[in-house]
Amino acid sequence: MDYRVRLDSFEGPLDLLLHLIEKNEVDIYDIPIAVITEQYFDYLSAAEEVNLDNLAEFLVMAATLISIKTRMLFPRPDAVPPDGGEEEDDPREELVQRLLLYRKFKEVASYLASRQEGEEPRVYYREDDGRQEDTSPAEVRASLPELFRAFQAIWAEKRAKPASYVVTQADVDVGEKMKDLLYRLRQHPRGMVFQDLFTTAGSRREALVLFLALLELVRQRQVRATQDTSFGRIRVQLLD
Amino acid sequence: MLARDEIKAAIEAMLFASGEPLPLEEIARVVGIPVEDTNGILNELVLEYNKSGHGIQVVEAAAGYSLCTKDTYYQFVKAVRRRPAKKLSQAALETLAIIAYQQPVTRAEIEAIRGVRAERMLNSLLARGLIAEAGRKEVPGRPVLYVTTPEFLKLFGMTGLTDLPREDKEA
Amino acid sequence: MLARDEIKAAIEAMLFASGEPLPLEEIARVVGIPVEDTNGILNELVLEYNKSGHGIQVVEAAAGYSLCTKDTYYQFVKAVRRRPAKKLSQAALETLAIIAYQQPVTRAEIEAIRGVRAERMLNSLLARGLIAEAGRKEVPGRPVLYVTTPEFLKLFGMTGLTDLPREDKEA
Repeated sequence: MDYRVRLDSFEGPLDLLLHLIEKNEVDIYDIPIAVITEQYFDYLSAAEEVNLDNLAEFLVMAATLISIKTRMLFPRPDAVPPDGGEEEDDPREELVQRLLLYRKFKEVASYLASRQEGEEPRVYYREDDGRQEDTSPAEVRASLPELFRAFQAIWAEKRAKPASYVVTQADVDVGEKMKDLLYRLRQHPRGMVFQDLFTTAGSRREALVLFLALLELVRQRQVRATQDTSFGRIRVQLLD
Repeated sequence: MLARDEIKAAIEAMLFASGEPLPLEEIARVVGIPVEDTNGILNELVLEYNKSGHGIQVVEAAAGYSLCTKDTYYQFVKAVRRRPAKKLSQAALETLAIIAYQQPVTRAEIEAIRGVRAERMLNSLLARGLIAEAGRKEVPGRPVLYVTTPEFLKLFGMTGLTDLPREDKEA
Repeated sequence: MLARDEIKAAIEAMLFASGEPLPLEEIARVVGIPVEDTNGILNELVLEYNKSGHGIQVVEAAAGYSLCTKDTYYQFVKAVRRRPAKKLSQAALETLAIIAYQQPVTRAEIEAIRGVRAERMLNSLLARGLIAEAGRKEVPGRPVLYVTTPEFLKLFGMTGLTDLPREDKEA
């Protein structure tokens, strides 16, 4: 496989999914979920360098994809109707709606870009002439929230930098990570936020292995992952 | 007291010189005549500039009145603009697109649509003056609501949010 | 080819939207008609705007043609061009944020965090009285230490450095 695309070149998991749908020329209303999920994981593994902050977002989607795939393979038993006993919906429905909505705003974004560039009819306001600007020296204004935002921006950047790694073969294995996760979850009886599980991961590879370990624990029913709202935080908890 | 003709000229000068849209009330206060009379003069100005033969127009948006070019002549104007605004990143454009259509909108709502965290992007758009905070949503956590600013309209050459394409027109 | 009326309108739009005076030749080139004809249209525009009833005018200077307000309406223009106190730049805010949270701090420390040279920014903040020098750090080279000033507190409406927001309060 030759995926020479950087994960960073996608705006996020939805952008990557749209790319895959387009590349495979499949119907967005009838996504072959197994194929797309596989390719999605291929992208994650092929990415050479990735910002860990972003990786969490990609992994949340990976979890969603796997859950959809599972639901398509094993429809829920009729005995346990999910909410209210309606007929089982297409498990892909919600994802499709999200993709459609995101695609709409992506289109608006490129429309805005062409307006900015003057490729579409548009009005122009006066250009501030530089002459007016530097005549008044001292008066400046600023606000405390602005200062704090600047502070956060700087530190976020600083944190982001060392979090970016070129993948080296580290000796992390799934079994090790499963033990690790169980240990950490025991420290948090009320559960942990999915993203927070990854803050200790030193590399993309380690994060991936951690993710696989989590999936295995979910499969073995040692751990439960819940999400209240679509795209809300995923909470991970020990099952006793 | 100025003659009516001169008040009109003064208003034209004010619209030209102000870097931001001017609210009707402020114009009335500065020229020192009642708001209704000011409104009448502004309507005259709007009509006069709407005539062909003029390449500029007086437009009214939520924030007030301003002068801008007519969109018909965009290619000529583009050719003489000296300081093209810096291109925005795809992430910035997508975030702005969502805010423009869904405003007022919370950070969580933006994140739900884009699927990625929005905090840093919102800070940077706030710093550029393209969006502003507009109170809080009355739901648990009282999250901040974001709206676009007149600066946003200016950057994308719109006279109002109605210039945004609508679903039915597009697609 | 545009009608004469439309060329005139296009020129008006160009003069309005350009931040700098436009040379006759450039205008002619952009609208695509001979220089003499362009000159004729510009003269018409000059005369029309000179009429009373207009607060703006077309003027010709060495550098070219431009639109500006008439001197007569100076008072009105001044009233709306409330020179908005200039916003501090993002770079200045970031530098101030580092100094505020890490003070006393050396230039090298600031540069290490922001990843860019800080000398000019520090000079400008010193000149504005927002930061001050506070002795030297006892390390090789004895670099100057910077701290924020009471003026800084005033600008951000704080009564003391304890008013600085802390990370844990947010998120």
